[in-house]
Amino acid sequence: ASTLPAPMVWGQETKNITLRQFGTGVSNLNEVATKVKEDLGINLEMTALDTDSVTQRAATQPDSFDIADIEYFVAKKVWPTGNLQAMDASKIANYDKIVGIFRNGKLTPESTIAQGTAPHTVGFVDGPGGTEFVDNESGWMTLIPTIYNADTLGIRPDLIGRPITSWTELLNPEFKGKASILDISSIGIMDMAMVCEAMGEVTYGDKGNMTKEEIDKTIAIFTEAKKAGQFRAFWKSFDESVNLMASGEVVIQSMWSPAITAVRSRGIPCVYQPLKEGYRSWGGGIGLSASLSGMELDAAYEYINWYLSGWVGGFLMRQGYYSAVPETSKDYMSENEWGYWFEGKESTADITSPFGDKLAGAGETRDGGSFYDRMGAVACWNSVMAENQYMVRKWNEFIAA
Amino acid sequence: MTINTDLELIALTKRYGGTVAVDAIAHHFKTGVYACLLGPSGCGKSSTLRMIAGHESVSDGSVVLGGRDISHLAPAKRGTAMMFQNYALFPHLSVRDNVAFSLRMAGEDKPTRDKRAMEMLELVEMTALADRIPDQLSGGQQQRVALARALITRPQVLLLDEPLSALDPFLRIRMRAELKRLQRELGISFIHVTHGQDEALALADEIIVMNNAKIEQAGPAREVFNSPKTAFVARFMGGHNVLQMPQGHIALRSDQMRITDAQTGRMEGQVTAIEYQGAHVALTAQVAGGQEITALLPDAQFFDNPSEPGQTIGIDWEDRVAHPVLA
Amino acid sequence: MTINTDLELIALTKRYGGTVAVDAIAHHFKTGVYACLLGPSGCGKSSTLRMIAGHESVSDGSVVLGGRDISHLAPAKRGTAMMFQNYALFPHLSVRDNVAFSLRMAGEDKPTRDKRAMEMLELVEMTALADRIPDQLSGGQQQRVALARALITRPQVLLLDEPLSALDPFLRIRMRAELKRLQRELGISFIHVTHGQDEALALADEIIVMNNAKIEQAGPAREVFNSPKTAFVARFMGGHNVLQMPQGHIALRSDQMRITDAQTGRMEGQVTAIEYQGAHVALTAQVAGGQEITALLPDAQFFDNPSEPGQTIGIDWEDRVAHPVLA
Amino acid sequence: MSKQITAWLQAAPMAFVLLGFLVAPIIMIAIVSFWGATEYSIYPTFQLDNYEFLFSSPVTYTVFLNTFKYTAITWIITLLIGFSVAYFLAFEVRSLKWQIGLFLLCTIPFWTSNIIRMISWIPFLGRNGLANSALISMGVIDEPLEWLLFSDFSVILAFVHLYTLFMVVPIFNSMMRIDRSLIEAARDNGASGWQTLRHVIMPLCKPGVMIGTIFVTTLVMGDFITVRFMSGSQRANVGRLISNDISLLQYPSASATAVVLLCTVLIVIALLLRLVDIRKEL
Amino acid sequence: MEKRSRSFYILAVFFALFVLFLYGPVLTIGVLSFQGPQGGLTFPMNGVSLHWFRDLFQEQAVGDIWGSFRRSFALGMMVMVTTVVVSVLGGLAFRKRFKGSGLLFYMAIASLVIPSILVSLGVGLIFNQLGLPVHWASSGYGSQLTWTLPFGLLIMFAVFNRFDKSYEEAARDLGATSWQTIAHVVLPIIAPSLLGVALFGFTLSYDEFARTLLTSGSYNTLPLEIFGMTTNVTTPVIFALGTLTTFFSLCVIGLFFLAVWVSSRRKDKSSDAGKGMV
Ligand SMILES: Nc1ncnc2c1ncn2[C@@H]1O[C@H](COP(=O)(O)OP(=O)(O)OP(=O)(O)O)[C@@H](O)[C@H]1O
Ligand SMILES: Nc1ncnc2c1ncn2[C@@H]1O[C@H](COP(=O)(O)OP(=O)(O)OP(=O)(O)O)[C@@H](O)[C@H]1O
Ligand SMILES: [Mg+2]
Ligand SMILES: [Mg+2]
Repeated sequence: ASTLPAPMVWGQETKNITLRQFGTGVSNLNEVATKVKEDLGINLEMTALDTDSVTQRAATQPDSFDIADIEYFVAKKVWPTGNLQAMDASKIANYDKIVGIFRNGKLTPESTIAQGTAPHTVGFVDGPGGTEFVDNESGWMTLIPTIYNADTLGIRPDLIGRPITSWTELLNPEFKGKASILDISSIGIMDMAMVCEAMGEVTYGDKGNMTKEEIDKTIAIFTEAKKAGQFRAFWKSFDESVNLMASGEVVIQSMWSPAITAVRSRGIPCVYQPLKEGYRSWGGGIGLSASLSGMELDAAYEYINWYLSGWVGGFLMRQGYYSAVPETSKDYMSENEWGYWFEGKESTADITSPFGDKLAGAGETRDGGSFYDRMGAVACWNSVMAENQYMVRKWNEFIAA
Repeated sequence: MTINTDLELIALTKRYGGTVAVDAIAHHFKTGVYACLLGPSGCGKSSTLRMIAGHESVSDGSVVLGGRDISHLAPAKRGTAMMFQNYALFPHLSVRDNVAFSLRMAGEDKPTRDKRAMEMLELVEMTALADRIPDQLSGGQQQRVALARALITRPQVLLLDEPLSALDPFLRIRMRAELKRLQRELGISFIHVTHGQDEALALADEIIVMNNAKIEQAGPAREVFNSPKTAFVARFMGGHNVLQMPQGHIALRSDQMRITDAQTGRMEGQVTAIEYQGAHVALTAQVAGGQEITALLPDAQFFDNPSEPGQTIGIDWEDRVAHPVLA
Repeated sequence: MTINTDLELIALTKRYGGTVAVDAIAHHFKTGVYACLLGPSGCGKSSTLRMIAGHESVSDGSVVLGGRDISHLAPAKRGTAMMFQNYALFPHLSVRDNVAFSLRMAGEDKPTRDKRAMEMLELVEMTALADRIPDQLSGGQQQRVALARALITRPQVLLLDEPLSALDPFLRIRMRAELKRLQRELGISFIHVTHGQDEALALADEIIVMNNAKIEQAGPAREVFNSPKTAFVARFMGGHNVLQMPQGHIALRSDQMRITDAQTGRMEGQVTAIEYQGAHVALTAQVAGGQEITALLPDAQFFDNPSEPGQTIGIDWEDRVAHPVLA
Repeated sequence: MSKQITAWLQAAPMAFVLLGFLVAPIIMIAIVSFWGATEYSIYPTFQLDNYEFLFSSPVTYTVFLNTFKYTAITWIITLLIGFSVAYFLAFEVRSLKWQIGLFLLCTIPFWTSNIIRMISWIPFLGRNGLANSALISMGVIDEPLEWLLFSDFSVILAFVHLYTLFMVVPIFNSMMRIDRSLIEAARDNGASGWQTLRHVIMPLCKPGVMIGTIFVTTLVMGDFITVRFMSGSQRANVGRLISNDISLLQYPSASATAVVLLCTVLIVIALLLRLVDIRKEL
Repeated sequence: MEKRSRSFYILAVFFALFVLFLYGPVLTIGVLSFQGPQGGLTFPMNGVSLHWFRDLFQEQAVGDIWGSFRRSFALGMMVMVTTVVVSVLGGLAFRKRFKGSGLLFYMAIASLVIPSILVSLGVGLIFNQLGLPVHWASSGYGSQLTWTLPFGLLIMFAVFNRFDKSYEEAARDLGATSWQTIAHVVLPIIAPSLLGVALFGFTLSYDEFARTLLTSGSYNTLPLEIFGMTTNVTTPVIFALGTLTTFFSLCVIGLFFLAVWVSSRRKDKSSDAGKGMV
């Protein structure tokens, strides 16, 4: 029941060029490759890796990819290696329609910028060969935003049986042996900070850039909880979090929105629980390998423009992510879908994933509400802090404790 | 010894699946006898011995030692001891500990064990090497250790499976003299499996010739050699010609054949081979009907009147040496 | 054959690191001789043979065949062929292909190879089994194939390292007759290593007795047996007593000893062992000075007047049989 | 000597591969362990920081201790199981055909991907997994057993599952080489089954046990993925420490840990090799 | 039949439990791979179907299973051939005494016992520092060889320890050159063991994870893909893949034994062997 626009006609000179893209499984979907082949004739070779491997490859193996699909905070680590090249914003057709978060940090003109590595702070450099990030829209982008989301705790309402409203619940002894967080230090530490802050145990100057003492205190609290048997397991991948939740091993954990969707698609009740302290958010984007030039570079720009033109956005949004240019995606979603996923309205009919799984029935609303409700309540962004190395070591201690 | 330690095999049978390895054999071994089980490969000698020892279950029949049915006892409870073909010395234990092994198993304390082991080693003259491990011993020395280890259990019957086959010819002759001496000194029964008839003749008071899972002939060594009952025994014991004659088969000892000039013997033959054996010469001739006859001649006698392969000679023997045998 | 294919060993020496396995031996093998290298284990027989064959480098001295120094040629270039103890038949090739192997290496085409191989197999009467692989053959059959394979290279000298030791006693006697026949038919030299003196006596035209890396005595079989030069040879050839007499050592053939009543022989002795050997009985007695003497008596003679261990007897011999030997 | 040269030529490819892909990388690791790192790159320098941190951090000791704990427990269990299984195959099963058949039966799971074999335990051991459901339905327990999964228990279970075969094979090989007449000789000398085992079979299997020990020890000490999966990331061993550092691009620090791990493993192996001559045992 | 002792029964039960222990998880995933379309990664079963197998043959949301299978297969083959050739050469070399043999031997042992992640790390670092691209067919291939070659070499030791030198001497006696000896005598005789080395080499490579982790470059091998799937796939398709790879391994082993069986059949086809004559 959608009004699909007439297919755009794309330049055909990039036909049969092969681009190698890698990234996490979240967005590195073969459907995209199939579709881009169909539309542009570009061969996109997709390699899906876990978050850490993604960083590693972007930083250490510049020749193994043409396009890197990485998270914004990773850019902070990767950019200085010179493995990526800045992109000319003027070649991006939909640049102006990109959500404000990625341009000036503000969702709406009146929003405040959350703590952590907000995407716009690492989104621009001062020129084509720029090595320093600038915090204005310089016209030279490091990454083109693809998808992003706000994460919070996921819970099993059937096994908890009471409302959950705060991040503090993660360490509530009530859930001893049934809680979990993720074992990716840069993200996990943020979740920890949300909890500690909510508990009032630690007050942070900037959760996205903690001091050593803040790190020590935060980790100490969680180490104690770990020793007391609070956690069932730590997860490192999407799938692990889904399985932990679905099998009932864990009833409360920090979780990614589509993972919750995945649990639910199995008929298991699972809630993406908005909390009073707000969300921890992340964003991903596409970067171009420094070695890309000529025809390939053109093809890459063409691919990016295609990426932002809506089909991919729709495809991702129907899984629960947000697209960088929501407006274009709207064309590729039904009204019901747009209403449910973006506007936070009650669905009027069954909501199914792009793969055909039923995610929600008629009359349901999305946890957390509309796009603005969710992205407007971001408390911090995934980040890389100055004391990152110190934090990592402490994190290792935490895991080994 | 006055106690009865006779060993009796009663309709002893061993079947492996469908094949009958030992077919209801019966024999009575008297106390203190040196008996040799002799026969071609695969005739069931080892199986018989191993049933006596208890290393192979009895399919049928029984083994009776000193009037007691031991067919179903554990090997160590039977009053037998076994010496294995390759000696089966424990490679990780010293000579002394090998010999003392059974005492250790029985829980004797170390001083007692060592004392008894050294006594046994004295018997086989191996005290000097008590601290070596088996790999550091020659074949003959290993054999003595194996003997000592078997004898320390004070068996009433010692079972030996081809004990000499791993030794070189010289050692073999020396060790067989020692075996014999030891058996005589101890006065216990030895049952010794071999497929060498010279070994059996040299050692045995009693020879049991087996063939095809059955006992073909049993008796004192001389009797078996001189009066083989069957052509098989005659051939197997060696030193015999078996001839097919109109009246049946006869066995003739080779050393009792006489060579005469052509046309003067009982038979005419053409020399096919001459084999010098030191003190003797074995002359083989083919007679009418394709049969071969071997005559064993003292060397002096042969070389006084040598024949050449191809030559025609006469062969003769005295009536009394011809010996009818079953085919 | 009129061409000279004599094989000469000149001061041939083999050293393995510090040990001397073959110590400057010299010998001349005449064309067409059947020679046996005889000696105890480790005396250097195999090393000698393998130096002749070219499988072991010569440390010193040389090997000369038909006047040509072959010491440093490749094995296949020497005009020798070797038959290995366990035959070393290639397990993956059929009998025919085994025999034809050297032709294949030389690049002959298949029809020629097969024809020649079948000819050789005919010689050893194995044509019927040409398509089998070695595992499907009995020991004797394998040996024939090995022979055929060695002979197809038309060697002037065939070298055999203990060719019969892998066979059972019966087969051993049959195969040695065949070896002898073949050597006679081909007219080439055979050099055969063995440590069985009976085998050497039975086969050899010439026996070379080795001991401690040296040749102790070489000569025709009868000569070596009847006139051993040293006590070692006398003892090693068997059938001899070596006695230490005031005037030196003498060797006496056991079958030439006579047993008399006590006090009537040259020597007095106490019977220590009686070994029945079928046609003979070996009686061992200890004489003054602890020396042992064995007399080999025809069984009839012994049993007419049997003696018992422990009994005192007289031992006598004729002067002409005593034979002085070096210690 | 041309024989030497032939031998060298023949050994060359192996030497080449090992030099290029074993020795050089180890040297590289050793060198890098003294380098410095930024968030995203490593730079050559000479500093002892990595080692300093390694040896000053209490985590290092806990983690090494934990690694030894896993190694020791896994070793004992695999040894017991491996020995019993090998004993059964070698001495209780009498026909060669059955021995080979049953032996192969044991080796087949070995050909399945380790990761898949490992994660397949998860549905089995989970809170609502097969094991707990079975136990509850049998009335043995009322509450699901929590320690079945994401615990030391599950880690060791997985190790045992993955590596017991490395113990079975060499012990079985040793046992098959024991002359059967030695067993009979022991029985003949009055040894009971247990005594035969204790005094004859065990001493003679020592080389097999040693080789199995070498395999199990090195596999467990070098593991990093079993611990992660089976403990739900709750436990750590040295391998995980290294792999964490690697994934965070802290190569110098990973290298320093790797050097220490390597030394530990080599010392353990060198000790074990003193007790057995591998080349003779093949 | 022979009576069995009590220990036999006890150990038989123990053995059966052990086999169950070995197979249990494999069977679990075997069963779970037949989940219905709505089924998850854990029990209970949600219907029975071949859905996930069918799914496996369709394009996955992420990754490239069949591509990685092809790469793993190709890599396995490369490693297999190299392992056979290099270990045979190495085995031949070690039969002679040569300077440095002890060192090489200890290198091989070290290669066997060194934690695989270190190889991965080291090789990755070297390629990185030399500016070479890592690729499964270069660095990945080399890293895997450090694992398969020592195995191959040890097997060759075992083979050559039992190899009768007189075969070679016989060949040389019959005029074969060194190469002819190796080609016509040594290799054919040890061929069955080489098949074993090949099988070993292939499966070790085909299953190798840690050594390829940092050395495979932009394209995943199958174990890496499976590892990736554990992070991205939440459906029983991963179990279907497990079942299928197990099945594939079984087929490889099956083929191997078939080959051995056929060759042994060929050997004794005229099996009225040896007796009779002589
Ligand atoms: N464990 C067994 N299973 C099946 N058949 C067997 C077994 N042991 C022996 N046999 C068969 O039983 C028969 C007799 O074997 P046994 O070992 O007693 O012969 P033997 O006389 O000792 O022969 P040899 O002189 O070769 O040692 C042979 O045909 C043999 O193949
Ligand atoms: N490859 C070798 N390395 C070192 N020493 C050796 C080697 N081969 C033989 N020897 C030594 O050389 C001596 C002679 O050995 P050889 O094999 O020639 O003896 P043999 O007379 O054939 O003995 P046997 O009858 O036991 O075969 C022995 O002392 C032996 O230990
Ligand atoms: Mg036997
Ligand atoms: Mg020799």
